[in-house]
Amino acid sequence: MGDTAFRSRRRLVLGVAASDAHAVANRLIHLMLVQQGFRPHNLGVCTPLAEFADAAADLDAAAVIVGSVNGHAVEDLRGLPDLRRMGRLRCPVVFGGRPSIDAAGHPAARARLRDLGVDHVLDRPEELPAVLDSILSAALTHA
Amino acid sequence: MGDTAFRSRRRLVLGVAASDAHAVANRLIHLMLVQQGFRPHNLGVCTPLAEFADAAADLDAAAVIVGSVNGHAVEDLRGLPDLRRMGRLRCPVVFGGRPSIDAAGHPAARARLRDLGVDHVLDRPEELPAVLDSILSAALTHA
Amino acid sequence: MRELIDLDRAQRRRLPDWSEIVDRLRSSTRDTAVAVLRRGGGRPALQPRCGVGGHPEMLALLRALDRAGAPDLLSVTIDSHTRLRHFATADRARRENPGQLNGYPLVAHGWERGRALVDAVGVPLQVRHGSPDGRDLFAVSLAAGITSFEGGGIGYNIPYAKDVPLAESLRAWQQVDAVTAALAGHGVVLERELFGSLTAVLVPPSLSLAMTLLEALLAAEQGVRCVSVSYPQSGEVHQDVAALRAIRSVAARYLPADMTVFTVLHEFMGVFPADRGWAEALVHYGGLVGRIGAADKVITKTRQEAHGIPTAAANAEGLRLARAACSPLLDFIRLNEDRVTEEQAWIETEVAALVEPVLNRAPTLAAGICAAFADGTLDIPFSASVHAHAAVVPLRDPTGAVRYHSPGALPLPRAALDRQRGLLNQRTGRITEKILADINYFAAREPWAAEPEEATA
Amino acid sequence: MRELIDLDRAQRRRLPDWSEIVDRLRSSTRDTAVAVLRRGGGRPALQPRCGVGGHPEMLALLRALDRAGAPDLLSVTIDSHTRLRHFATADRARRENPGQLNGYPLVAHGWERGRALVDAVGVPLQVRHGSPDGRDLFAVSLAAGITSFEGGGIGYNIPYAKDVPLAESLRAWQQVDAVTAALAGHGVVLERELFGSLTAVLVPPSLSLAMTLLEALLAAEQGVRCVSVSYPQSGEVHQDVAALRAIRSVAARYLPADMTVFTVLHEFMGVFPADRGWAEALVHYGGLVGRIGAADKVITKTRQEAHGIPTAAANAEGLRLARAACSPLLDFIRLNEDRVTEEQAWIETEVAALVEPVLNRAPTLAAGICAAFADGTLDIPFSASVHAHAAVVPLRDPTGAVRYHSPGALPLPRAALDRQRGLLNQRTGRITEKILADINYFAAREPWAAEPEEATA
Ligand code: B12
Ligand code: B12
Repeated sequence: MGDTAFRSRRRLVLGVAASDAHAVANRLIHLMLVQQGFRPHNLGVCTPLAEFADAAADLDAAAVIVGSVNGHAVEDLRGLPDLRRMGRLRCPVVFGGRPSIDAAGHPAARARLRDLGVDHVLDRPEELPAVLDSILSAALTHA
Repeated sequence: MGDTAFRSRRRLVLGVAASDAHAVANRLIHLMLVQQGFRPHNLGVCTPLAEFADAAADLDAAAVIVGSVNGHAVEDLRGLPDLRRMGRLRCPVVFGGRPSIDAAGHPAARARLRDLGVDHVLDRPEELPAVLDSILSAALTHA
Repeated sequence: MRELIDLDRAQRRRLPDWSEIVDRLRSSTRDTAVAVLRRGGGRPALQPRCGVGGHPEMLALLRALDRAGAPDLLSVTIDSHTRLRHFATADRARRENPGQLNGYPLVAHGWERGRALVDAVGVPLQVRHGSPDGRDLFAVSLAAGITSFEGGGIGYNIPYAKDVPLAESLRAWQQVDAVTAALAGHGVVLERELFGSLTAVLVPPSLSLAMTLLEALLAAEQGVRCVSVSYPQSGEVHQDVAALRAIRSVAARYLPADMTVFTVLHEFMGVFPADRGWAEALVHYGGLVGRIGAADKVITKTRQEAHGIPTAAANAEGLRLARAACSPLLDFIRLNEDRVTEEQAWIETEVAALVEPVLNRAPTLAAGICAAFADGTLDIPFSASVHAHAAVVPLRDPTGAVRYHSPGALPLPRAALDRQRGLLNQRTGRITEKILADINYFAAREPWAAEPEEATA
Repeated sequence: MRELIDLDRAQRRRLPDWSEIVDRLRSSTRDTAVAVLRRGGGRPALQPRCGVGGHPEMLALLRALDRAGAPDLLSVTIDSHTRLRHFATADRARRENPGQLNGYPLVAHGWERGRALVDAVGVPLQVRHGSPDGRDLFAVSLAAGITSFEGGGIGYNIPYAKDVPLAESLRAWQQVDAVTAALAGHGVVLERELFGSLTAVLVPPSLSLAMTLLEALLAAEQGVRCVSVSYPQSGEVHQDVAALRAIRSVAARYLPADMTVFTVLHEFMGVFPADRGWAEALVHYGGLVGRIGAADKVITKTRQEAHGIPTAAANAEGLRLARAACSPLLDFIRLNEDRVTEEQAWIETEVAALVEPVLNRAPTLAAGICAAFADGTLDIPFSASVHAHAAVVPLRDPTGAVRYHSPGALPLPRAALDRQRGLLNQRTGRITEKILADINYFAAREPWAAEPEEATA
């Protein structure tokens, strides 16, 4: 697996989007990240984007990880451009889960999420470590 | 029910169309006609139209009753105009059963059967007595 | 092999060489029907009936069912004209108005198109028909590379024709069986399925089993060592499970020890309910009964059975309903095993009583069968053919099981008849009314949930 | 009645007079949801979940399901924004992009459109949501003439929100209950369904029943005399039938004698198989379990559950699969009754152990519930809310039944825990792997018959 000590150098903010109460994936992903040496701070379900931003600022987090499976990701992340503009959310934003309410809507929703400024749009938790590693190592290099 | 003695004055020819082996309705209709005082001669299943014609001629039948449920009624009765033209089948022809292979095809098939010269196109055995009564009483009047 | 079977001359001219036919069957890498049945998998293989007149339409139908219904085998259901060897009529109809045919006229379309059907789908095909003399159809099926052929000299004559002498149909099917045996010698084991449904309306199980057993014995005489024995669901689960089990016990008793016997359940073959809810429940129930009775294969019906030849979508739905019934999720289901055991014992007794006199008769088995039909000691209800007395009158007992109200001249044991009469005596009413009610046993139910047919289509 | 419930001011302004609302409910000649349940008919009433954002689309969806699925009741499933009282967001979304909403924003669309929904179909509607504080939604539902409303202060808080104090949600739902009771005084008996599914993933039956029992007692305090108690299918049939029966026995023991209790089975609420064959089998199985357990109502799932919000066609098919499972044709099915009886006795014991300490606590029942959640003596696995400890760890035993691997601080009797540990000890492996495997218990099965999803569509 190589040296993963750098994973614990910066905090990560984890949570579920504002309108979404699905807790199971969030709990499991939290567990997985801890087991793999990351240091996630879990805001849990139904978390407005502004709370992600505040927590990221407070903890000087390397990334914000927003989960959503209820189909409302685009709506729940619509405030992202404003937060970016106001400088309230500076670190990379990773999205994971179901981007839309059905399979047919996923491609368009993924594109919308990227337009909103989401840096990584993932489907499966297994994709997360590699993406976080790249974010963390970039952050540590530039720091 | 009135006087139905006239029902036994003339024979009827009953049977199932040439390509059709469905026997149950035929047996039940035969029974019903007998019970109601008619005198059917039952040719059974898979009976070519020419055999109906021959039997009708032999028995001086008042009507020929062709059943078909397998969907091939139009094909099996396609020889009717020829038999008529040749004078081999003079009495009224009654058709009963399923005119086509599915519900969607029934209206068109009913029209085709009438074009071929079928006098009555029926669905249900219960319609039969009234139709036969009218045929028989007409035949007896004109006789 | 050619010398084993007499074919229509025109037909013979059109077919490829037998050696080519055999080579192609031998070298095919496709699953045969028997391979699918052998593989098993702890649940019945599922197969729909399907056949339409036009060739492109038939290709489309098979593909649609293969995709949407996930069958284990598919059928090529043959039209009525072809069944009765009205090949010229079938040919004209398929050219002029293929959409009006009630099946696929394989002989008229020819074996090359048959090969296209085989190649169109991932599962093996079976030819299902109802021909007293299916020899030409058989030859075309083989040339097409089809590895499963249904029928037999009794079950494809008496319910399917008016006046074909039994001796003729038996002889035709002996030739089919002889070719089947010869092919097995070349390593190509066909599925030879025997049609136990007969006239499909109120058929007592022991009668169905007696007829298929005789056909299996005829096939064995020709050297066939692998048959599928089909049985039509009566609708009473204990009776049906008993009948499926009895196929195996009866086969073990009378058939050669080296004969493989697959059991096939035909989902309810009688008058279907027009109500969609009931029809769906019945289609599902059939799958469940097949699975509980450990059938190797279930032939599925559709919710449109009462309405006409089904659409591909409805046919696929029928398959999926039956599949849901075969799910391991339902492994917990238990029956009253005592009732099943009792039924099975009676079925075995009755089959023995029907079949053994025939075995001990006349010079040949075939001749014995003909003689038995002639004197009514073999017989079926509602016979289409004049060559059966049709003196048997069946009725349902209060549980719904099909019984002999009158056995005609069938040599059933006194004890069996007394038992059945006892059960039937619990019902009152006029006999013709009772028969009508029993024919419409499922069709006459109150709507299960009223709503227009085709609403989802 | 208005004084019984605190509503959002804007909302109150938009609603018709209470007297008009009550008069309309009283004078309606339509079936109420309770009337449908009372009528019964020997099989569970069937109801799908359904809700889309646009109003015309919702009308079309309800009509399509009514026609093609023959439901006994229909749902108006509410979108997530409205559930959480983000009424402004819901309103903007339904104007700008209604097709992207995961439910029908009834508050934003308003009660007049709600009436149009009621008038669109022949069966009663139920509002299904997940609002810790559903008061405004309730008022709009009543104004629309909807006679069934789901939810409760525990089950619509802990799984559905992060940080709504229990005291708040309980108070909100006490007001809903008070209005429900007052309406009954006017002759309008609503269906008040309590959501026992909680977080829906590996919920031990006694936990579900304890929570709905407490909610039923809270409702009874407010004068409600008719509730529906729902329970989520675990997937092990003996456990599920036992749980459904236990709803009645537990209700008889703890609830007022004059309280009507309907039992509701939620078809499997956990992670669904993506494979169509398995999904269909599971949908069917749910209907069957509901029927064997004599549920008054079954909430159906669809074969698309794992894939996204279902199409109307798939939703209708789910209803029809469940209906086939409820057919009288399957009356013959028997369970191992000893196993069911044993399970039921344990469930009753566990429910008593969970609920009785709460009943004997604190000044009020509501306060007792809050205190119990605070100290973890009431708790649920995978809680969405910070107001439950989420210390309970469930696992499946080798039969598939859901057990307490760790009870957290739940006051379960030693004997019950020992029994469950005994059953669980038969499994080996790491605990996190076991949990994952159990979450995916149905989803992880090998494809049942591989074929593309949407092939029939
Ligand atoms: C039993 C049955 C069989 C048995 C018949 C045994 C026998 N020899 O009798 C078997 C299994 C052998 C069989 C074979 C076939 N069958 Co078939 N069979 C049925 C089934 C299930 C019941 C028929 C029955 O006995 N009904 C009871 C009798 C009393 O009623 P009935 O025949 O339906 O007729 C009613 C009316 O049509 C009317 N009626 C009938 N005849 C007459 C005559 C007159 C004068 C009048 C007034 C009224 C009338 O009154 C009856 C009572 O209401 C029906 C489907 C169903 N109904 O559920 C399919 C059905 C009739 N069969 C059908 C077909 C196509 C076939 C086959 C071609 C195979 C195939 N492709 O599927 C072969 C036919 C072979 C041939 N050469 O004809 C189709 C016909 C399609 C259509 N026209 O809509 C049906 C509807 C099944 C389907 N949905 O595909 N079949
Ligand atoms: C359990 C469940 C619930 C429970 C949740 C309890 C709780 N608080 O946790 C209850 C019953 C309360 C519920 C409610 C609702 N649900 Co729900 N629910 C489910 C269900 C059955 C399982 C979800 C689950 O726990 N899965 C297990 C976990 C481990 O996996 P997961 O959540 O599917 O996530 C996977 C991936 O998406 C990914 N992932 C998820 N998050 C993240 C985050 C990151 C960073 C990454 C990288 C990956 C990732 O990894 C996971 C494992 O592969 C699914 C359907 C299904 N899968 O069968 C529907 C489902 C997710 N629910 C759905 C909906 C719409 C709702 C409701 C809005 C009601 C409705 N209209 O149907 C409400 C939501 C209320 C709200 N405010 O959000 C839809 C979502 C539609 C879509 N997007 O395609 C689904 C798919 C059902 C459906 N077919 O309609 N639900």
